[in-house]
Amino acid sequence: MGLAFDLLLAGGLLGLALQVVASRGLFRSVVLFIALGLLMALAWARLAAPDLALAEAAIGAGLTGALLLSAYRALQPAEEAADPGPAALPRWGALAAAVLSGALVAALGWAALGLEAPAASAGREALARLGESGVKSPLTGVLLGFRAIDTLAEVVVLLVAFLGARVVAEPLQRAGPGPSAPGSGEPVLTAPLLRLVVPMGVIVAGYLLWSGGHQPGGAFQAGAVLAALGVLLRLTGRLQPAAATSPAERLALVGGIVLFSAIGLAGAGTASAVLAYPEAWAYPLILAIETGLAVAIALPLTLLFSGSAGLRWRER
Amino acid sequence: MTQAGLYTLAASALAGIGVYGLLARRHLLRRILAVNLLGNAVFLLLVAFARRQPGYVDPVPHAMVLTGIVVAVSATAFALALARRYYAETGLDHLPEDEG
Amino acid sequence: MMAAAYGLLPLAALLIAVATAAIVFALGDARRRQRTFWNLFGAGAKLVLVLVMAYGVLQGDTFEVAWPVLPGITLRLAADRLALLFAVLSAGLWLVTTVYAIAYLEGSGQRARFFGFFSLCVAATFGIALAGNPFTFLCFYELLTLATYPLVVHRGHPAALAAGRTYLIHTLGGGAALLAGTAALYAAVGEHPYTPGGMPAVAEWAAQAPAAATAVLGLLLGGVAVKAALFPLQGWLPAAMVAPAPVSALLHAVAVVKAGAFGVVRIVEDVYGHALAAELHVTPVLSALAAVTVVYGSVRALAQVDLKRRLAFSTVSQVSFITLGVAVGGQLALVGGLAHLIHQGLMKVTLFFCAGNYAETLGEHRIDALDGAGRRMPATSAAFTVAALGMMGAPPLAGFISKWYLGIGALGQGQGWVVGVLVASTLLNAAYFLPILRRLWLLSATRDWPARAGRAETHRGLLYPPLLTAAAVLLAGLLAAAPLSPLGWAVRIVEQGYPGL
Amino acid sequence: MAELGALSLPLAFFLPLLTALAAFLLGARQAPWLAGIGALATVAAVADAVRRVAAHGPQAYHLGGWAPPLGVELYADGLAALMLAMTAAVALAVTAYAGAYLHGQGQAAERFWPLWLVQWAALNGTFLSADLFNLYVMLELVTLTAVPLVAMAGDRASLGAAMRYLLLALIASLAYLLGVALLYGGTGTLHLREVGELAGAGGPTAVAAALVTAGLLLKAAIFPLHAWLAPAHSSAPAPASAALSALVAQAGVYLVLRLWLWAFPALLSPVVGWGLGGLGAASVLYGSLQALRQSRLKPVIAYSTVAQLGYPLLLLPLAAVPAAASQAWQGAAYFIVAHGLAKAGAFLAAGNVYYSLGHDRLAGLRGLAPELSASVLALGLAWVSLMGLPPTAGFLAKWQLLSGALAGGQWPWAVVVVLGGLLAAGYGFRVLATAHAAAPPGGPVGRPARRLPWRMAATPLLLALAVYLLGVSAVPALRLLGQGAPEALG
Repeated sequence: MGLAFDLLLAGGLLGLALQVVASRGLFRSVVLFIALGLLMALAWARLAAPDLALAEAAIGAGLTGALLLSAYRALQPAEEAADPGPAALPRWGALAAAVLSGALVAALGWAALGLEAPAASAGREALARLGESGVKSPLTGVLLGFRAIDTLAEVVVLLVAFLGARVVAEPLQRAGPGPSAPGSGEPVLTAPLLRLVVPMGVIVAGYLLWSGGHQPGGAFQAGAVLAALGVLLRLTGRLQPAAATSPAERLALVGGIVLFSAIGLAGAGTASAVLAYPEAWAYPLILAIETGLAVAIALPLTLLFSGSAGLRWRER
Repeated sequence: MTQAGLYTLAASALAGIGVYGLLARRHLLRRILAVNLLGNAVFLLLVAFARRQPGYVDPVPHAMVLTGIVVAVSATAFALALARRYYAETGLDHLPEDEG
Repeated sequence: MMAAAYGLLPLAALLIAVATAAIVFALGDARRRQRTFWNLFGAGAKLVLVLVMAYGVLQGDTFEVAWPVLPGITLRLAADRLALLFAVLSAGLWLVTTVYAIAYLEGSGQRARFFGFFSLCVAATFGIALAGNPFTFLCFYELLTLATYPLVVHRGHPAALAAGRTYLIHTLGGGAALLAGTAALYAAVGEHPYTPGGMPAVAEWAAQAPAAATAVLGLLLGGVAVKAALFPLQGWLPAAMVAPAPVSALLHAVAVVKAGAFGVVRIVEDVYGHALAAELHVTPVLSALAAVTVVYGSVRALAQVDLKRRLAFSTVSQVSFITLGVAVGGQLALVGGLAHLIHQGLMKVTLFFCAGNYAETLGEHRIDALDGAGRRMPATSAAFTVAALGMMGAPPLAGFISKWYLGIGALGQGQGWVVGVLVASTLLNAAYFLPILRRLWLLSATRDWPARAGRAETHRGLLYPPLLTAAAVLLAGLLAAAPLSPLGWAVRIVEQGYPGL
Repeated sequence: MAELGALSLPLAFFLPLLTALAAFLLGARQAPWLAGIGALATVAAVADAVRRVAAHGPQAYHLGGWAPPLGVELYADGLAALMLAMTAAVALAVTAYAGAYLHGQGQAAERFWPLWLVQWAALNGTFLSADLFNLYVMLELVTLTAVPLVAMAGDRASLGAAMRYLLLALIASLAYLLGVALLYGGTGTLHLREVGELAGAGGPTAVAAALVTAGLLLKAAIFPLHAWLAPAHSSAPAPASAALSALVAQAGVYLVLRLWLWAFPALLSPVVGWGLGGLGAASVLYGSLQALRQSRLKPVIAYSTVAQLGYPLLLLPLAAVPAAASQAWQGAAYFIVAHGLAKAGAFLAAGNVYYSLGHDRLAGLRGLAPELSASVLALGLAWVSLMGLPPTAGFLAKWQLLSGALAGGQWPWAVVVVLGGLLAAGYGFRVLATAHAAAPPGGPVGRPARRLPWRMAATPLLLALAVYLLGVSAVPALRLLGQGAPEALG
């Protein structure tokens, strides 16, 4: 029964993926890609990775989808020219591409299925020594304990993506999702709903953050929820693009990384090594780092969606 | 066929579809979509690997995937910004060498 | 302490030339006086050091500087007699040529660049002379190519650039062959210092793998033959004539062709040994090529109407006497070849100085425009005459001495045909030099030349160098029997270094 | 105190990173001096790391105190130390040069500094990290800092080049990550040397190695995956071009060598070695021929990068031949160092030409103004090393490669090395000849539009001179390289 569902799910994934690549309309492809992200989250939940499923739904499907849709709008010429599908490729080219991808599928499938799961692995050791990391969730233990450097570098990636986007930034009036709807034209329920959703979102993010130590959740999910709020506020015009990054925004952008680095470097003196935490302080320090990281994830994502250097509240 | 094996195969096929999309389509947005398909395939493979042995979930691939997702969304966001600017500057939605 | 510093003289002499180059580059174009000072100071200081070394070697001192460059590979500067023969020539003529060049290039552009590379070029030549093993030789040989290129294209007009291209294609190709040959030699036998009579390790290797040893010898000789302008690789030399006269003097007499010829001596005598090279059937080929080059160069020289081009083909011909002396074998022929290394340098530098004077003072490049120039510029023309007669081999001038030894040596080796080549060369030399002398002295001027500016016939800096070198040509012939004459030095080298020949 | 000493490894990553954050926080006005201080501090950390490796052998640092496979290890052996040192030299030059180059360009400067400093941190991380997944994150950081630098000019050409570079680099990263996923699936570890011990030579490992290598070859612009490099590297502003060619692309080559010698030595059969070496040789020849056809200075230098990146791969076929291995190894490693310094010098010198004249068309360089003679001299000096002529580091590297190939009886590689040098001379002298050419009759074309700050004139010259310093003797550097070298190569 379970396997049949998995079979259906895998088939759906592949069908959607094929549609994403083959569909004639670009908009359709984008929407199907978002749907694919949601199915992917479902598959991961099936594979005992509910925390990843949450992140994929929020970031992989939600935020990426929002970015794609906004870019799709920007890349549309005035007179909608249909994108020539794969037919644009000469027949031999399509054939060569198919052969190459087929070879990849065969080699990859054969290699991946042929691999024996090793008896000892980094993962088993991580589970065995989780107690030493100071948190109860294995994922958080790996992300902020055993392999903290990856997490630190990954937040730097996000910052760098924002900095890179500033290099190629467009003028403010063309940036992001385009001109936001003026307040008067808004659907009636928008304002009250936002008044409800925003505080709720902040609370959820805080809960996710706090709970990350011992159950699914954590900085990424909290950051994703905050970023989603940011996107919502930007879409409804509550947040407006600004031409410059304010000092407060700069501080929020780098604060999490600086905090993480500082605690990490201090580990050389207070604990055994760089990126080690003193045993008694491990949990509070990790919580502090996670809080900083949640902001360091949410703000660049919001800014990247907004396509602007900074944000400001709409004047009333 | 085990559950993990099934998803391993699905991941392989997904990677192939992604590569085909990269080779066969030239619109920048479609290329970026294909890159994301390829990324999803890698993530799915890792998550499937983590679930190969009964009664045990390997947290290391999960951490890799979570890191990978954030890296992927960062790269995608920057790529889209670059594509928009490129389009604004040139009016092209594909790279010139892919012409005809 | 003093003793240690004394042993470092080769390095000091090298660094002086490099430092001169650096200072000259740094001074820039504007500071003429300072540049002149440093040029002359560098050239003079180096000559003094080289002479001190020569005196030391005579006393039996050894000078050697070596440091590891790569594991198992050293950069080694060693002053043996053969090295100093070439080093004294280059250091002496550098000073003279520097004086000449300062006068010659007065007022032209890019002089900092010119004199910087000029100094580097001489540093490279000095390194070639003192190289103590094939790797060191290779390093300085390639450096010489790099340092001379900017001099060849100095004027920057399209003809100069085209000549520079020809020059590069030849010399870099030759350098690549030398690089491959040297690397293959090292891969086969490892590193050994130059050994008069040949490296024992090479002999062992050649006994085991004669084909490989022959191929490597071919690569090595092919590499140096380019700079030695051996037929059929001589094409760059006439092309490079577009360079200013002091550069031609440097290329033909001091640095480039001499580096090639000197390389032939080192490879045949000190790497393989003449006996092994003969056993591998390489020396007969080499002497045949040298003979062909001698005749070919002379025949081509006959047909040239541009004075410098005629001199260039004459160089092609004359330099091959050195190769011929090495290839024929036997002590006397080698003495002739080595003495010619110096003699040809003195004669050819004189000729190019004179050609430069005609061009600079009278504005004449063509031979048929020099009618009566002897009366307008008697001193220059006298120097030209001495050097030209020396080239022909007229006794008692320097050229006669080297050809005499070559001929006697070849007869001693039972290679009488070489005498035929010598006679033919002398006749051809006469055929292309005597008409020039006739025009200079016996015909009357047909053209209006600018009047003398002062008492001297031309700028003193242009006049004294050729007079000095012409006097040296005369003295090298007259005093050939003296122990410190070029011939005497060559005899010493051969008697003490190559008793087995 | 031993604990504090090994700290220089993580500091080599953290110091430039924190400087980048500070530069972003405080803005463009404070960035140049901040970057200068951060650069000096980083150089000090690198110097300490190098000194330790030279004196005590390879240094390992377990981040968080977690030993592999659980944690991420930073590992500096002789090769990594050499790369760190070369990177420090180039980065110092780039930092000094960029301060003057970007002076007065508020927006560009504001964006350049954090990106460049993060790039330096990520490069150090790439050279130090002994963890395959951590390497992926570092590579992505390098890519995402490199592409914006390419796009900085904001014109049609540079945006197109950046877009192409980004797409290919992302594909390359994912190919690499796919391979790493397979390796973890098979061995249960991400640690480089443990993977080498556990992975074996089976089919799945071969697929993983193929994916990883394809990704890295794409990042290193090895033929036939080279097409993106020349437009990208010639579009960037000069200091970025220098960093991209001397460091970023070379990091890809470094990782190819690192992985094949440490993680997949069991797979390095003669056929595989010849295949990879053949790609390197093709890069050498193709890049050189393309460089001969360019009509602007920066593309010539960029195509020369394609050619020069091919040489180190010649080690792979030679590593399995005992008579050749040691020399080829030394040659390949020294080659990366020599190329890095010389190429950075060449690009910065070309940047001076561009800065002064406002263009870099070869035809317009005739009769070059004397103001630029120091830059042209630096270009020429650097080029001597790229041609592999003495007395430069490039020559010594090439000599070792050549000797290794000949000693191992592998003469085809020797032919490639010699031929590559001749072609480099061909395209090098094409440029230098133009710079020597007299001005056309219509008057001097190459009149500088802008005065060159002395710092910009001096930097490329110093880089070029460093190549000569390393050309006097390679022995100290090669002794360092011997620390922790694989046994077959030591």
